[in-house]
Amino acid sequence: MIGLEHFLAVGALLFGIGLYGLLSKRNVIALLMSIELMLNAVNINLIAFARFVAPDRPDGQVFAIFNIALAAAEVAVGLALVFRIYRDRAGIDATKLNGMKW
Amino acid sequence: MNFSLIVPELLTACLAMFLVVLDLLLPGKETRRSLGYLAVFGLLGILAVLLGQQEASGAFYVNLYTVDGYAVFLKALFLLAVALTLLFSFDLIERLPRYSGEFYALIVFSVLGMMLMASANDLITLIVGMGVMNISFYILVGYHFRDMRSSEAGAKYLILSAASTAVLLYGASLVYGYTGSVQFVKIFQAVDPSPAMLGGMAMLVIGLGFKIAAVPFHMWSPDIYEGAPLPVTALLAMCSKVAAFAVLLRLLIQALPALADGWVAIAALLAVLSMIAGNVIAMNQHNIKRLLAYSSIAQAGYLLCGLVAADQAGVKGILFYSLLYVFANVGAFAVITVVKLHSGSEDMAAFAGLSQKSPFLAVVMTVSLLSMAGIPPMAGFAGKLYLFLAVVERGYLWLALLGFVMSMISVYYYLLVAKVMYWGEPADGRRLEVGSSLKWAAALSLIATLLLGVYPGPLADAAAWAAASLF
Amino acid sequence: MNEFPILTTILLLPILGALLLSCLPPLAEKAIKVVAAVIMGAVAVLAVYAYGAYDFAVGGMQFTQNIPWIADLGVNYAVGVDGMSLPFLLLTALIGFSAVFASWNLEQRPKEFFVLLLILLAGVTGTFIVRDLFIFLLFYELVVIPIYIMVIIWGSTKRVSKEYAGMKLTIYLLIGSAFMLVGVVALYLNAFPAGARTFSMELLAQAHQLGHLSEEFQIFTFFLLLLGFGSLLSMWPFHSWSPDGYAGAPTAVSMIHAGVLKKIGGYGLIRIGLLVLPLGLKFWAPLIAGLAVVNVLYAAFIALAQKDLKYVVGYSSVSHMGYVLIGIAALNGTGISGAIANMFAHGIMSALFFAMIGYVYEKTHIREMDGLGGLAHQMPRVATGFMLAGMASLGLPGLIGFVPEFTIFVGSFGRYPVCAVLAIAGIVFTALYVLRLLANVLFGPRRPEFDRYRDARGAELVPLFVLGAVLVAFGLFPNLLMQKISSEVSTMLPLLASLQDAPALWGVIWR
Amino acid sequence: MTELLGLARLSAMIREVLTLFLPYPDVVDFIIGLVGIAGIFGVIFTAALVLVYAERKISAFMQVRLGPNRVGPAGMLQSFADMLKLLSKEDIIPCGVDRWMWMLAPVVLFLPAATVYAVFPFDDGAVLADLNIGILFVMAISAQSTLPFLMAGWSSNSKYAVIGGMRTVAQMLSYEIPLVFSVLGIVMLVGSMRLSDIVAAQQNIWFIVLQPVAFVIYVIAATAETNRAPFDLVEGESEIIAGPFTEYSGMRWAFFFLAEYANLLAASAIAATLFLGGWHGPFLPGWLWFFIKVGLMIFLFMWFRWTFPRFRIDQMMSFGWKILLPLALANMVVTGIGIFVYRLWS
Amino acid sequence: MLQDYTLIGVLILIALVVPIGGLVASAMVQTRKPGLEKSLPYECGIDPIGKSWIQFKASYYLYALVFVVFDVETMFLYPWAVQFQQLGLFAFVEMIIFVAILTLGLWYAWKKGALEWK
Repeated sequence: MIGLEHFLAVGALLFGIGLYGLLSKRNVIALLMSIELMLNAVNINLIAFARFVAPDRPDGQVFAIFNIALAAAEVAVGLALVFRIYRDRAGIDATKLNGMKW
Repeated sequence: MNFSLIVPELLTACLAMFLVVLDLLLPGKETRRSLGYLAVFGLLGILAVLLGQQEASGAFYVNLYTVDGYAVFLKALFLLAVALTLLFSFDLIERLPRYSGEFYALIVFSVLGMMLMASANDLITLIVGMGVMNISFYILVGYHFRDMRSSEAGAKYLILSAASTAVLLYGASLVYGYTGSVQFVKIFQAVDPSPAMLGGMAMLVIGLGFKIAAVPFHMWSPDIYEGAPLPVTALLAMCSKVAAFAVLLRLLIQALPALADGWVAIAALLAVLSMIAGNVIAMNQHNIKRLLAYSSIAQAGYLLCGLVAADQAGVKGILFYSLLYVFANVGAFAVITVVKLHSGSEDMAAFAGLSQKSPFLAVVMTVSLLSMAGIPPMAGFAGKLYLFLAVVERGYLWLALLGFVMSMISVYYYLLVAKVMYWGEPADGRRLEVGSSLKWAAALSLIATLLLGVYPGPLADAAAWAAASLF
Repeated sequence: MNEFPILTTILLLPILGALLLSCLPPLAEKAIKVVAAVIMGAVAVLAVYAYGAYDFAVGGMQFTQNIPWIADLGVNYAVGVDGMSLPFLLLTALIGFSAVFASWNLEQRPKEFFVLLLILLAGVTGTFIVRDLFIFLLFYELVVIPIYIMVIIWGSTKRVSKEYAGMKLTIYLLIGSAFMLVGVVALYLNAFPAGARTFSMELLAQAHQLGHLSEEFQIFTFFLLLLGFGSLLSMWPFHSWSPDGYAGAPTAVSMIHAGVLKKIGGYGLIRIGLLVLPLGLKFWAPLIAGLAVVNVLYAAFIALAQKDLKYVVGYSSVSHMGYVLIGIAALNGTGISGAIANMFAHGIMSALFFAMIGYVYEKTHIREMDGLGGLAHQMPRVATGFMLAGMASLGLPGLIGFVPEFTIFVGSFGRYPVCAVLAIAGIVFTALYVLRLLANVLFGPRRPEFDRYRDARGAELVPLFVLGAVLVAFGLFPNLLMQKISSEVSTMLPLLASLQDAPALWGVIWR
Repeated sequence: MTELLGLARLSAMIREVLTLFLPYPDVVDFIIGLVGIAGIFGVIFTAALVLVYAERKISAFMQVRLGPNRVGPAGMLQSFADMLKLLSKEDIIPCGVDRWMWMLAPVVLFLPAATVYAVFPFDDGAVLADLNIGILFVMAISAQSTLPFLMAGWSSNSKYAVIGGMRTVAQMLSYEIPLVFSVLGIVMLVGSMRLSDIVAAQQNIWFIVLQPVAFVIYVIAATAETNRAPFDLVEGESEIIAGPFTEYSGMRWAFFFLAEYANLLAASAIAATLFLGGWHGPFLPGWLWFFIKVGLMIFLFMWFRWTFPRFRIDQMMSFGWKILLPLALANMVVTGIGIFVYRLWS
Repeated sequence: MLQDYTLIGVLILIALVVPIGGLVASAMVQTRKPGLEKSLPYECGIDPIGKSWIQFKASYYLYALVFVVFDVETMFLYPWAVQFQQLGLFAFVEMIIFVAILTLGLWYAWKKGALEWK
């Protein structure tokens, strides 16, 4: 039967994929998507824990809902900024975001 | 549920939305100066309400939210810092391309987020507060959208911060999973140093470390500080950092005293790295915002020393230092604002000859920088004394010595700025235009910096009172 | 404790005065100056009273007051004077009073100037009367800021720009004090265990006796303090801010700076260096003596080559500080008495010097020796002041300079014969440059182009009279000064005696 | 009579028969589910064929002409003829397309269109998967059909297609919001998102009576969601040829078409379930009532198509955001107040 | 519960297979005569001019952004709506406040022209 470990494994895998994308991608949109993956991994974890560890309390689910809302707001702002950059310099390659030296 | 406990937060939220509404109602052409004043005085009014009910303490909504001396102190700090910051940045905000009304509203929203973080007693409240603050800041950082650097900084900040938040959240989910609760207190009860739990805590701390901009999680801050509009940079340096500290302290000290040996060592390491890297790299900066960015990394290192102490004295030191750092920052950024408005540049060279154009501002800048360096009679000295004292009491003499040596190194680059101001020749003969509200903010910060340096007693008592509530 | 808090009054009067002045309209120049004069007059009267009323029979700290300031750090607002700080208090009050009158003709932004002047004087006074190290530090740094501002606004740009001068001065003092800070904090942390920590100088002085401070710690910490106090005292090689600073500063600031401020360095070396960290001082004493000789000779040589009056006096003051250092390094009662007395004496004469140079410059707008000459014809009073200051400077018996210098030589000869002899040789150069200065400026044929300048008169005469009177009075009756000092130094003798066998730098190197 | 012909009884019969051969109840349930899935696909394909014909006939009826009348009696076999034609047409892949995305788009479009059927209660107890989040599932899945439009439009390397794709997204997103909000009132009334619960709650009174405003909003928004006239800006042939489908032909185009009709049917089915009492009705078996109501809704949608002129895009957008959305929000609040008033009153 | 989702999974699988099967069937019966003219993108019969991936007007993105915000808010509304009758007046007032804030957002977007087709 499918148990907690399976969900956690999916979560970890998703998180890993997101992290990998974050480190390897250059397109800002792709970076945002990677972050979304990571956040969704968190949600999977939370829901799984809520189901298997603390089924009597809604903490995990509430947590996940807030997460989703925050992720959406983050993405909305992120896209707006990306759009801005795209209009200014016709490209969203993250490595080209070098107007300032690191 | 005792709603009177969250009255300041409710008022802040109302103020922010009221600002949005007013902004929509006002005719489009008008400058939003009135909104700015409304925001400032609104925040000060909330501060008054907050201080008026400081006796009220307790937990709100099944322990999700606690109001104690610690939270009240930090909230007062945030409100004050933001009010002062707004006060000196009216002129600059009105030069932003459009939408200055929203700017005020967003800043007030970010205050709301910080206040939530200060009171957060469980992971969900923490995430919500942090989210509100973060999202406001993403927009604020990228606010100057005609300026390429600003939108670039906004995007960078968003990506890095969101990534760090994701790491933090993953850690939070693990902690939740292994304790079955999101409340800090319960985490403490359920503590069982299983590897997954430790991993979760480590990820939480990494996420917060990013916000604090402690080395090695600091890489974002110079770029973001440089690109963001000035008042936002100021707020990032003071408030978002302190807010993250607020959570970190509550989490580690209140919820995880059992693991103190572990995290104290980590905090000490971060403190050392931050103090050294921040101060050393700052020496080579020419953009004043970058310089302050690195300096703020170093300040984070000093604050971390208080965490190393991990006792009441340490927390008191952190609180005290944070507040005086606010005043020093307000002074410095007020002057930078004037220079930026005057010359359009934030390079060190733009400060040349400031002493001839406005001795007052030059003095404010010098005093603020020296306060950051920790030279008496400026407040910074007393603050560092408290911090390092706490560390020494716990037997970390070497850390305190390192801190002091690094402070002395920092004198070098702070004085470089002073040197340019007093030594350099002004690039042009134009008169410096200084708004009256800015003068007020600068004068206030100057007086506060000097007063706290000479007579820190009452504030130290307040900080001690606040710190006591955490134990 | 019910007696009149005289020291606090002395400290607060200038601050109140500054507040009062800042309320006056900026155009009421006369009123501003009168208020400042009255305030400083009152301070001077109180200081003289304190000087006279000090009870030798009892000794130790008198007129004390003790108010807890920052309880959790062990900081107290503690004031009091003993035989060592009394002369400095008097010095500050007299020079401060004179400085107000020396700036009587100031026209540019007088309000701000006098406000800052009063704050500066309050700061300096504070350093000499507080008995708490923390508050001492606050006052110490508080002094730097007004000076900084006064130099860059009211200073004069001659060889170097006033901004340069102000900045150089500030940077040297700040960096010096930064090292000192580290030392003080280290001292604070090590002297007593947690809970009993204190900044009180007297209690800290007991830490050595109690054996709380190891020898290594004292050596290390004293070195840090030496960097701070040494640069304030313009010890070679940290002296270079001093001539530039004096040259750039307005007259009143030069007077206060050369007359009083520098002395904080020497005062601190004795009060904290000797009393709290005796082993440290003992260790470094040979180095200090060596540097002191360099100070004396090097600065005297440079002074010889200067053309600008202020630079001559500036280097002369660096040279004089060499004597002070050598006296301290002698580590015996005589040497230390001499050092304290010499600081007092030098304060009075350099203040008089700068006041007179200020008058000359104010009237003729010339500070170079080549451009001046024969001024004794047109300005006999100024010339008198010059003469008095110059003669005192080269140690003419009967004036204030002689006894202290002599005492120093007596004290140091036993310990550092070579250095003492070299320093005495320095007197020759001192005489040379002082006489050259006097000759070039005052004497010689009457120069008609100076005929239109009038001699000092009215309020301008106050510095001349006050400082000149002290110069002569203390010269003729050195006991007025030496008695106070030696009463205090005598209490240090057991400590000094206990240092006989402590290791010193030379000893370490020879071995 | 109703029970006798109910789908539930049908499934019970199948179960009985199967249990004779298979002793495992799980497997039996699964097989019944498979039968249900087959039924669903049957419904979709049948409906597509019927609807193509019906649309032509109805439009002809509205325009007072005959419509298809050559293939089969009254042109009834016209749909089959079309199907055969499409099946045998050449599959042209235009040059310059983003190959993978372009080929995937029709497949991906069909997925959500078919998946929503899983939760519809065709009859009392005849639900493939009676999820407790049924209505949320419907909303979530049907919202996915935005993506393939964009995929198709973007990958086609054609200006019309790109514009069409962008328009689709804008339009579907804009009307998604009022759609979702309009249903909230019903959830509040029922206290459950399970579709069978919602149907059960309408035993006495249809929600079209209690939520008339929501119904209107829903119908308008659903029309827009299915890209039907008067909201067919996406593929308005007089403006942008065929929008995202411009470059598609043959079987690929057929699947777009199929998905579109599946969506239309689904939208009508949701309307029938939420507002018209679902399978409730006297005399006739439930599933028949259900299909009658669905048919009515479909007729309504087709009626719209031939009655209203096409919106301009700015009109369409501002209508959605500035009229429908505030209306939906107000409806929600009024419903809440109404419920409280009703409770106090009774 | 799980079985429900299994069935939905099967449904999705079949829904995936059906179009592919249709395409395969079509590929077997159709005739192929590829040609350049045929495979050119459609532009009313003339050769295509310029690139088709052009930059689009900002309005599209603005709508998308507004959508993201509003769509996620429904996530809070649905659970509330389900429990609405049990929660009582307090939750209702809270949700009215929530909706009021949402409306404020809408009004803001409206006033700032995010809802205008420019």
